[in-house]
Amino acid sequence: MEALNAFTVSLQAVWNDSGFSAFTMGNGIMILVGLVLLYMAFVKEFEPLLLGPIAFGCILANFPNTGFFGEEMNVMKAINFGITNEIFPPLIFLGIGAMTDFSPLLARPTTLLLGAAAQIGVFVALGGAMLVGFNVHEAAAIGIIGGADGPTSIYLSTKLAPHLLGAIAVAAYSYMSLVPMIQPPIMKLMTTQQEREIVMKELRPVTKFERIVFPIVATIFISLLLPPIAALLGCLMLGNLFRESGVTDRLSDTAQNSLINIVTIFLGTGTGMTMNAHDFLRADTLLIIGLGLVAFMGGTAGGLVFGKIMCKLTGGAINPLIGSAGVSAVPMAARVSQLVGMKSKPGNYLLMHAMGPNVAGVIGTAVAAGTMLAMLK
Amino acid sequence: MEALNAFTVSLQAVWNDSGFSAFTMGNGIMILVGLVLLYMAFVKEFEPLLLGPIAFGCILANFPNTGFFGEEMNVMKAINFGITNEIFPPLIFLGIGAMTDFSPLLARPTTLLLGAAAQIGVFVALGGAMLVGFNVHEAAAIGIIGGADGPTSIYLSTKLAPHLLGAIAVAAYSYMSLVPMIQPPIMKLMTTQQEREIVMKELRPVTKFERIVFPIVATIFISLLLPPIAALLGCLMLGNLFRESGVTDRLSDTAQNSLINIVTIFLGTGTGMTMNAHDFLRADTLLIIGLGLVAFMGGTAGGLVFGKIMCKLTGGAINPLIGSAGVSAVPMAARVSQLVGMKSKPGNYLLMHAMGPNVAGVIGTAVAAGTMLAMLK
Amino acid sequence: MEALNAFTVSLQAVWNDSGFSAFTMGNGIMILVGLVLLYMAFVKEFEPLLLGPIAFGCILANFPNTGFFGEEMNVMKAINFGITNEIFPPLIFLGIGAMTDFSPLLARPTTLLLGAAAQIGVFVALGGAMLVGFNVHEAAAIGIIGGADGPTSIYLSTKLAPHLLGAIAVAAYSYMSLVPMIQPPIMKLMTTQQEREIVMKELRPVTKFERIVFPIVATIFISLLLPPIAALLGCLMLGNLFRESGVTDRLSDTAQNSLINIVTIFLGTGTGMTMNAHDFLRADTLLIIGLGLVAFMGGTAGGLVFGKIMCKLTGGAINPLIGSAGVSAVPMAARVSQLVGMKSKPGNYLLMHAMGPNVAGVIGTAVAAGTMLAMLK
Amino acid sequence: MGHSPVTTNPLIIMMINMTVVFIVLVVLMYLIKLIHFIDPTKVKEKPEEPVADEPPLVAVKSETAPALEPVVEQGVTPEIIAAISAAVAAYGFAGQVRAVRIVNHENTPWRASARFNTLQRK
Amino acid sequence: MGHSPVTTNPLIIMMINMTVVFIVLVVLMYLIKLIHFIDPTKVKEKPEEPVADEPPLVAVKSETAPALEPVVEQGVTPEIIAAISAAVAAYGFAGQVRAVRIVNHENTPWRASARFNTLQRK
Amino acid sequence: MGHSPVTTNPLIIMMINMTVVFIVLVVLMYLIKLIHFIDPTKVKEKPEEPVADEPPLVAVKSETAPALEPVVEQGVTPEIIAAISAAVAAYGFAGQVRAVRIVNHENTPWRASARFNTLQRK
Ligand code: NA
Ligand code: NA
Ligand code: NA
Repeated sequence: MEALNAFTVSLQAVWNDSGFSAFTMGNGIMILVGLVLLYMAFVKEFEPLLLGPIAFGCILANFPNTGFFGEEMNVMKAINFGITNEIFPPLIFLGIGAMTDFSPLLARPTTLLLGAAAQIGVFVALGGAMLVGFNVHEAAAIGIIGGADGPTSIYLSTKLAPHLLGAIAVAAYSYMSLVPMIQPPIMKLMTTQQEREIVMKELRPVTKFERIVFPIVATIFISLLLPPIAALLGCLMLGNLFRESGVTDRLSDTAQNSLINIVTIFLGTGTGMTMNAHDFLRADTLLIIGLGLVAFMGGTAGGLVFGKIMCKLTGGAINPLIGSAGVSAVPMAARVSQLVGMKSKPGNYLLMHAMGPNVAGVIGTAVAAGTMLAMLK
Repeated sequence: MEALNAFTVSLQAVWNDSGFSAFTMGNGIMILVGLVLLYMAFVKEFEPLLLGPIAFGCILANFPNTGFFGEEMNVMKAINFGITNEIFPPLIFLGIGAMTDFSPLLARPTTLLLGAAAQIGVFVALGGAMLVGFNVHEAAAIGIIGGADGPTSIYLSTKLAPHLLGAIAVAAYSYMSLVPMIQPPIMKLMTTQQEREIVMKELRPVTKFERIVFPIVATIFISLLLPPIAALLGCLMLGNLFRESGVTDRLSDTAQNSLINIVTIFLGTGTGMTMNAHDFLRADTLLIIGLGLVAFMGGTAGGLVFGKIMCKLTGGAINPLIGSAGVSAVPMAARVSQLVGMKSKPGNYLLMHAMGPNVAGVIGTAVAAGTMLAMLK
Repeated sequence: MEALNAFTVSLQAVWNDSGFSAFTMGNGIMILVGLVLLYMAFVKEFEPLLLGPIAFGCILANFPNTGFFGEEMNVMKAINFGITNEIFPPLIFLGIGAMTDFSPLLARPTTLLLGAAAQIGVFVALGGAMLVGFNVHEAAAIGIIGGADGPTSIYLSTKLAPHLLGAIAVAAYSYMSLVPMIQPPIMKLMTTQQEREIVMKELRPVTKFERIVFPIVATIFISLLLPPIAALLGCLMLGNLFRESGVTDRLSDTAQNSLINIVTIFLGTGTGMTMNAHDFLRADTLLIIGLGLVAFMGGTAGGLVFGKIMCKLTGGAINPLIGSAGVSAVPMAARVSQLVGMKSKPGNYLLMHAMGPNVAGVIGTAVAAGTMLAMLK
Repeated sequence: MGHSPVTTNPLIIMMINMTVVFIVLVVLMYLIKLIHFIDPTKVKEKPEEPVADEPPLVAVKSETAPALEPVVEQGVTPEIIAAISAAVAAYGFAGQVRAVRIVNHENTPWRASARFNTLQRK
Repeated sequence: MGHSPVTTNPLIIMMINMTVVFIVLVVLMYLIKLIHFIDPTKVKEKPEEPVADEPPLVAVKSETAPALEPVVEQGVTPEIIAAISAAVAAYGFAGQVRAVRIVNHENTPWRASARFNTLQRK
Repeated sequence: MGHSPVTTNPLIIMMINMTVVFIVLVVLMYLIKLIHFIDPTKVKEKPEEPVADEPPLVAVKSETAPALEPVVEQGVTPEIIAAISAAVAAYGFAGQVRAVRIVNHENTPWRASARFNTLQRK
């Protein structure tokens, strides 16, 4: 009898300490949000490498009583440490640098202007966010979604508006995946058939000298001017040096494989772990998602407008379609330029030409983030 | 003369600060224990990937004056941090999840019952440990040896009985390697020739939908019910999602190669580092080893008994030999089922059928650990 | 009007917070130093895997206002944590151990004496450093440059003279790359044509037993005698066990690929980050570079002298040219022995014979570091 | 490590734990069945299953079971199947290294290129 | 964190930021041109460039552009070039795994051996 | 950093350190000899060694030295041997990447399968 009593009491205790008893409506909705994000990641293939872990982290974070956010250290707290102290984004950039070929940019440096012009989206969203009531720090973090660079967005958000990190990361990675849907209509609307048919002159060869000196010079110049992004930009360029030096293939290989993959798992899961009902389930999140779309469209339009200007100034040597690649979302946006170009005129290969503004956009967004940090920190 | 004096004094000082002068009998015996474990790991091939680093860590920990356990941070202290805060076991499970194919379980979900039944060994050992005088926390940690899952054993031990970690880890990995010797006699004793000859119907194909939805649903259900193992189970299932999603091969590859290997080196060495004479050289250790064997045999028997019941209930559709695979020790125990089946009737391929209870045993042990943590924490 | 004013003020603020406004002459010179090191690393191929990240770290460290050395945690501070707490060098040694084949040493153990003799350079430089005014801790750290082992040099420097770390690391890696230029003249000067033409008897085969027992015995003996290097030597030998056991290829592979590469990136960058104008731009640095050269030449000479003695004692069975390989700089110095041997007598293959003293030099330098730590700590 | 355990009677603890383990895994079993039930992608197996029931031969599988078993062609001996299935299952901690990397080829630029070309044709 | 922002007028903030971004990237553009200008390794392109200007054909490239584009041989159709260039560019986060490892062959012992032999011949 | 150093005389420090280094490595030398002495797996070399002493030719090695040197077949020129041995030894930090991975093939499922089959035959 007593045994049965103890048995029942114990079972009851297990139930009382379980997540079910402490489960809130908010947890339930956030787990649903995580499931939707998983669906987007794995079925719709929206940047699955990042959105997958983010979605799973969101689900994990919304189980009550796990102790993930308690006093004691545990694996999830350790991962969170890497998020809140901006340790992971620079390491991701190290790998991205090792994957990036700056040659198309070096062969035609004027495409840097397209990478700058596409940042207009960032600032349009920033202004819009302030108008709808976000404070300037939040607005800056929201605006950076338009940069279409996940690690930069996460880096800036953790510094300026950590409570918005989840929404911003989700918006950034989702829209990056949607580039092939967002951009083409704008591109067709803003360019003429004649412009889209422009065949660009092939790029000149780039020497190893240029490919090695560029990341060094860029690091020095930009880091001196904008110290808050020295870690981010320095890692990007160090990774690129590993790639281009020709004598550090081991490090390049590791930076763009095992290291970036390990950090990606942690970055994604850790970002997802910040998604709690209190911060995420509010109208602000919808506003952020809306503003992110504005930012992407604004960036695309900005790049195209500048592309048209360059087209005029060069007497038709530049196809304005490569302007939209300035939002970065490497290499998706460059492929979209190629795709739209090929549709207008079969055989019009814009891919390599679009890679210039495409990688310029990565630098442009980092510079935009640095500027905002310099002004607002 | 003075020079010679200084020379002698200095040499003397080096000797006085050396490990030889502070060497204790306990150190000597523990180093011998480490050597025996190295022999088991590298010559007898008892789970060399884990037992090798554990053995070497045990040797390292027993050199006096190394400063590994002092105030100042060093590489061994950093590794120890990952052990005492349960950071490594979930990361190991991430890799194991990426290596695990749940299809055989999904094709025949009733084999989950075999994975549950085999946990009887855990609780028999728990009861036995309490009877011989261990307190309930220690008994739970000892019992989990019967689960035949190294990371789960280490996870539970560090939470409930850190002073027993070394003995428990050594027992767990040793018996896992001895499964091909421990199980067959019990299997032959408890089944009839007729039962062993049963040819099972082949498994139905499993869709990608099932393989993706299962880890998500299992994570949500189990983590909500048993929050203390949310990190462990969540990582296992996240790794499995990386594997099954089809779009995150990079992460799956890294989780089951470089990441798990790096963590394995640290987990093994760190576990070995906890093995000091004071905690290890006592009668308790022999009791733990004995109880571990009881646990393994109990689990095997439990799985077989349930296998026989299922055989009866299904009218002979289930070969009871697959029940013993429920102890996990993936994939060793499943191969043992296959081996014994083939001996009874050449051409009787039980391997795939035994993989179901085999992976169910991993979940079952995690659930058992979660239950004990929920009751005892 | 007001808008224009705010605009100007803001631009001014960005400039004021930039690195340009706080830039010092020292920063400028250190960045130049970093550029020269990059040139040495990537163009002259001076140990690019280490010197590349060191150089880049040096440049990064000299941008003002980056916050890398502030209160808040960031990626560079985290890397620095691994440097100042000697976490990285043992992990590098784990990989080096997994790359090292001790067979040539085991086949002819007398070559250990050559590895010991070559440490004379360490102590000559130590004595020289004390004579020119360094204190004994600094002198020991400077002397170890002569050991031609990067991780050991960094390990000792961080323990005894962290303010000299940058200069010592740069000197060590630079001279290691210069071995093919530093050693041959000394080798020709100190040996006769007749000695250089000696053809050595081939090495006996070494059994797996020897290859497995050696790292274990060496770890126990040396760690007990010199506890301060237990972590360093233990990791070297654990890595070697992963290699030789034949059953831990996964761990061996990871130790010598992804793990060592990741740690190399961090070790190099973190070492470079310690290079500030205050510590580096002083006459001491030039002295260190000079003393490093003395150490390398002394070690080469020491090995050769002992080689000549062994040649005499063995009746001409040992070619003294393999003595210079005792400085380690694996495998560069062994190749230099081979090269000089081939020049004196085409077809005189000394490479395998020189690998014995070469790997002995790694152990010898670790022992020298341990001795100095035991005396001075 | 908050509250003290409810009971220290070994037998009761064993019973409670075993009960919870069984409850959890039984629920999980039904969840798996539910997943299979709602699976929108599953092939209609009704016409085939009775056929498969009668002769549980290897050869039949070649049409229906690509997910779990390799497609087996006529003339493959059971020995070979056993060897292959053993290899497939031998994915323990020590044995997965190579197999996995091969899978990875799907992520090469060539796949991306293929996708791109597909996109292009629309 | 430190001092408060100079202004909170959205438009001014947008203008300032955009200005800084443009200034930085324009300076970077001139730095790239400067790098190209001082590049001691660049091939003298004067005699070739006018030739290249006139017929911007694929076939011409085979002599001058090994760095950016693969050497194109006569008879290769534009379709193939497109496919290859797409593949080359498809180095996004998901698509670089294999391609990179292949590069790594330069670091094998064989290369070291080659170096060693070169050294030897001096 | 507890007690202060015993002496600060550079010469004495040099002598002490050098002495310790030599003592340690000499002891290690004897330990290696001891390991060789007690090695239960070593092949009886007595009959072979005198033969090997007389003609220290490359061709002889093919029977006795598989561990250290590749088995050398008749007709292989010394140049090739040098190149190969250089390559073998070129395992420095930069040169080991590929060679090692190849070793790893022992851990593939196929090896596990082979083991399993061996087990089975007992
Ligand atoms: Na961008
Ligand atoms: Na289990
Ligand atoms: Na050395």
